[in-house]
Amino acid sequence: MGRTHVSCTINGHEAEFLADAGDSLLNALRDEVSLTGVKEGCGTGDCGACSVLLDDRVTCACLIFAPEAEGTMIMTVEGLADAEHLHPLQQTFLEGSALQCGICTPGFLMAAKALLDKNPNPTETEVRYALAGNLCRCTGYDKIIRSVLDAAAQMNADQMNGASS
Amino acid sequence: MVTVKFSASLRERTGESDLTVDAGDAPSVRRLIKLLDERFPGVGEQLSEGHSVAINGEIIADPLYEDIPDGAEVHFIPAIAGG
Amino acid sequence: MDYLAPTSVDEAVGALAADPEARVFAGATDLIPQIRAGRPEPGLLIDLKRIDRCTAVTANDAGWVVGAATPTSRLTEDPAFSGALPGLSEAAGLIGSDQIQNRSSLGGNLCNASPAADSVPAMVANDVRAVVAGSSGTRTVPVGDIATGPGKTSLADDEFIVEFEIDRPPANTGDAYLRMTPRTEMDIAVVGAGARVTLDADGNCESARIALGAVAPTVVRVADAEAVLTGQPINDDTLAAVAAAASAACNPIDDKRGTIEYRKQVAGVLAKRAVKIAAERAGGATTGGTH
Amino acid sequence: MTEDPTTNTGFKWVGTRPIRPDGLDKVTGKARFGADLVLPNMIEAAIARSPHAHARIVSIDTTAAESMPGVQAVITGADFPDLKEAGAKQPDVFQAAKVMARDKVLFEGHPVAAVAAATRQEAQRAVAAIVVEYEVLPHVLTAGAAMADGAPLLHDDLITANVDPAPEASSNVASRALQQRGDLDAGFAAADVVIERNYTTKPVHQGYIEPHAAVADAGQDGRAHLWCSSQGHFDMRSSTANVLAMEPSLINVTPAEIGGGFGGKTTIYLEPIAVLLSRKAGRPVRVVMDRDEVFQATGPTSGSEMRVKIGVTNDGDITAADVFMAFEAGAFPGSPVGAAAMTALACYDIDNFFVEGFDVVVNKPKVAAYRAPGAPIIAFAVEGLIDELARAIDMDPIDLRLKNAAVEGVQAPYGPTHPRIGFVETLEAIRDSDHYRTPVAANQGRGVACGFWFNIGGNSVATVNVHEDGNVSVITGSPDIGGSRASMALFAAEEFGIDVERINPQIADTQTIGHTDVTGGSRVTLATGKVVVEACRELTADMCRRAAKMWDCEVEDVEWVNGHAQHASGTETPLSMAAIAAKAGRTGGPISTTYTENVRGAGAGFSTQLVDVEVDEETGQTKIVRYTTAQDAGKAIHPSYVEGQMQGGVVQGIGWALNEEYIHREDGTLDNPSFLDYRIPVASDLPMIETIVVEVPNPNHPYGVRGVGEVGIVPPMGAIANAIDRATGCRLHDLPMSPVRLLSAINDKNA
Repeated sequence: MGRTHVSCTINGHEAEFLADAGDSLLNALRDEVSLTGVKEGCGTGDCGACSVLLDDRVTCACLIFAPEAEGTMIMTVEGLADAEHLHPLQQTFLEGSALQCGICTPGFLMAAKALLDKNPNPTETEVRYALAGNLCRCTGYDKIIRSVLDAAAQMNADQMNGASS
Repeated sequence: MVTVKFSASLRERTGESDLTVDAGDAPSVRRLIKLLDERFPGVGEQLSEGHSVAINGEIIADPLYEDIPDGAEVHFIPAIAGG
Repeated sequence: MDYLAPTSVDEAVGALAADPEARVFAGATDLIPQIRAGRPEPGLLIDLKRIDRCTAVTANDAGWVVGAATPTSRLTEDPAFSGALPGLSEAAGLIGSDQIQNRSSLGGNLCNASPAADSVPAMVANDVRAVVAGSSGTRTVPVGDIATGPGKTSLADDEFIVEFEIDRPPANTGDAYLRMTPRTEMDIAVVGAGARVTLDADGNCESARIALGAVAPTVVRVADAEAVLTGQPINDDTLAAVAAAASAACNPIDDKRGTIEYRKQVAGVLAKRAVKIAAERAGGATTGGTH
Repeated sequence: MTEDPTTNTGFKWVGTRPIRPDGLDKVTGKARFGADLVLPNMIEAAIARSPHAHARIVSIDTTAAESMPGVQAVITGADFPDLKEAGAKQPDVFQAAKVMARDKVLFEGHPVAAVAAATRQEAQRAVAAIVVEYEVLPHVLTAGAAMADGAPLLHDDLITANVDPAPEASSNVASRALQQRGDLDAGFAAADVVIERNYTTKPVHQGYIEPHAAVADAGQDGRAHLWCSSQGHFDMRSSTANVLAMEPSLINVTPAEIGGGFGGKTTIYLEPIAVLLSRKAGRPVRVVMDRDEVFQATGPTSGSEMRVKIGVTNDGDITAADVFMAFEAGAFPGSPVGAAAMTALACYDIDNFFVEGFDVVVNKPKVAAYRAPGAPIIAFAVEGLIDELARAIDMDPIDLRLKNAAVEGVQAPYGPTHPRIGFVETLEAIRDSDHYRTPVAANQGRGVACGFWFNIGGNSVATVNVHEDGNVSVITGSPDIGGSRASMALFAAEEFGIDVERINPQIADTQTIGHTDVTGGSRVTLATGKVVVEACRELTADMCRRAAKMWDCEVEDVEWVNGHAQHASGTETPLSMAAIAAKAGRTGGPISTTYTENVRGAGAGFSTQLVDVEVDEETGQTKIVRYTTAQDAGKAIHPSYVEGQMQGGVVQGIGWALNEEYIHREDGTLDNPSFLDYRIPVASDLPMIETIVVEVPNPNHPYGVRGVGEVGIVPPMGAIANAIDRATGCRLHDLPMSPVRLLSAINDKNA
């Protein structure tokens, strides 16, 4: 059984890897591309730890066959910050103590980014439902929700400042 | 004097809930256990394994060589772990 | 296992017909966990998402044609679709988390043939039709006729659903879908209830379609409840009759997610509530959805 | 810097909320958890597990598996040392049998063989090719059934402990726990109201998001290196060595970042298997569990059957309590029933009680510690019954608890006299909270409940190094499962008087730092925190001595102020740590110390919690509308992570209360080994969890710390049961209080 050659864009850079047809994108990202920031909590789409953006939409990498990634644009937690600056979500997660063990954090960050890209000014309830696909067992979600709301407020303020300057 | 208090499960072996001993006979937990084992044969092994002591209310996890001050109250209690 | 991403319906039909171990998929959100849980691996995975027709959403005067592999988030985020068919949109939006929503599809939800599939009662209530392609051509089938039992469909081995035809609802019509799950999200329906109600000029029910999920091997149309409503006002009495008819129509099982008694009782509760919401929507009144 | 913790609040760093030192790695995906390590030449493993709850292994045929593509090593129980034959103690024999079955399988998921192959897929295929012939035996799944006459026996050599005289025959009852005081009959006779209830709870899993993972690299010299995510790598080392009959120090365990533990990662599962496969294959081996393996074969905490009877006078004096508990241990002894017996009544001052508990083996996975092990289970019963009593005598449930509350000087039910504790303060904090003072909405119910947990101290070591730039490394052996690096950095910053950013906390492997007990029992901030503080104090004293040398003055003339050695006369320019470090070679060598202690004097933790619920009486669904938790932290070192522990414990308790449970089929297999059907709470199920951090300092700790990790999970089940009762008039005595169960109770009430 031959392996499939997959070309795609990962975190802004062209990437190629080989995968068996039945491999998940999660395994391909972790094992073939060394992006171990993408975590496996369940492998069945029930915990969200492997959340990545696939063509700007949040998905569970464990529920995608690796060959499906051909020609797509993928963003993982490793692509969220640039060389100098953290993404505002990363910063508010740090400042707001939104993580304890940190295993779910990459998935939450990607799901939260997808939410704010779509809805820059979400209510608490909207954040809770948008992040319902991400399980956290440590925090009780409280500080995660607050950090996402803080990031939204900050990004909106930055945008206003940017627009007025 | 040192007052020794037994947990309920130990009480079934010792037949009494507490007793007092001369401080000079039990200057340490080890010596106290030895004393108790002489009085209640076999109880020493039970106390050496899987038991903590509380001396004057302070729980000590691995107490065998712990000194016992005169006038102390010593409780033998099951060892405590946690999550 | 091999992977194929055909770009036309014909190519997909050919590949499916040529390999008895081939299997089509859309979002794979059910398929991958099933393989992981020990189901036999298909010899060939046929990805329908690169076929334009399978992922297109087109609106016309008659209604919508929705590609069977279209991610359900496309529907829930489409204001025109969600405005016209809020119940169906909400049902589609309950298939898993946002992550799942970007992959799950009406076609997958239907063909996985889970009795608990959220979108199916809402599709049945809205009389949605599936366009099925196969070696012997295409045919159009009511959605309610696709699943024949848990994990089983009426599709031939070389057939798959290309798209759904969804009629624009007539005037004074509303739909709703409610489900019961222990958690608010990330859960499988213990009971689901879809309803569509059309009101007449007096505000009485002109016609109704009510369908229940997770209470029988396949989705259950509740003809008795529909009959109770026809020509009648929507009030506590008729709603109680709807609930009783819905409970009576159930043929559920005891399993880890619920008991027979629970499912029967709550099917009546949700049917009643769904009819009420649908009627309010039909009358132009707006109410909250499931969240 | 040695102020009395009970009075001093003027800290510069302790009590602040800086960004945690390991935070950056964890928000950028760099942090390496158990499954993230890749070694050169590494291969992957998979485990063959029993499909039966109870069976004798007739034969295992691995020949087909051994010849499959990619396969490099296959092991079964026969490859492990026979500890029983070697005369090992029974707990060690049981631990080895848990890791890999020898003669019998005792639960579904029990490992029977393992394969290492080039890829995980190849290992899994080879596992499927292993042929195991089983003789299926009758199984038993609950404590009550396992205690019954004629129940299938799991072990033929299990003699009930703590029963005098010891029984002669083997049974499923591993041990008995007992707490007793006073005269029960007289106590009940003095009561005006006596209520007795039966309770049941199901096993629930810790539910950490990171599955267990281990990488082992065994050498031809008999040594091995192990990387794994655990709550205590020294325990992983000693347990692994025990199972493999190795000298512990021949194994070096490097702690990976740990993706949640809650007690469940204090024990071994994969580690000896990985070492043995690596030894056999001659290559590094990685083994990672799937989620279903985590549910089937690790954790959970006990299911239980309990009976509680409590008497109270009309004016609210609790006069007597009679408690019976049978806890499922899983396949091997070791349920937390002993701790449950000790904690059952620990919130209260009761003169007459009899508390008896049994540790019972059943054909389920061996239980592991879970946050305040044992206490939440019995608290569900006791706190629920106290609420029923409060209603029976028409007394406010907080007033009833205040009237009987344990305070300093009261003898705890488990023996010692309580020192200064903060239970009453948590009750008062809830009573005075905005939440309690806000009326309950018409369609809602409000519940209150309390919890106790001992907290523990234990063995910790800290090495502290001052670098040439005056910055500091703080090295400990305590895995950080919830932000403890931040607390260690804050202690050091406070002690040295330098910015917290200048402290670099590290967690070292088992060859690099001295033995440190597990991160568990809420002990790290207390015990490891204490040794860090003491090590820092040694170094500030040392740097004062060095400054005296540099200034050619008496050491008595030097004091440590704000990160500097300062001369009493004021004539010398204060010396920074960098300045002292720059001359370290001339003043005695590198500035470094190691401090070690078996820390005691843990302060007990108490929590009081308040919840408002809304119940859909037509579906039985409970919604948590508002939740407030008050907990005595002693002193909150990093308040955000204290709040986080409180909130996390509460939400685990909410899951336990409403939906979480192990559901077994008749054949003894687990019906819900997934996050889909084992329903831990999701964000949309919850409100914000309001926290009130009470600070009644622990006089035995330099900063007053008590420990905060565990007690928060003790009250929620009782609190929610009480709230549901007040919302619906339905009192549930069984967990979980799922929609199915609650609707059935509502139907009974309406019938």
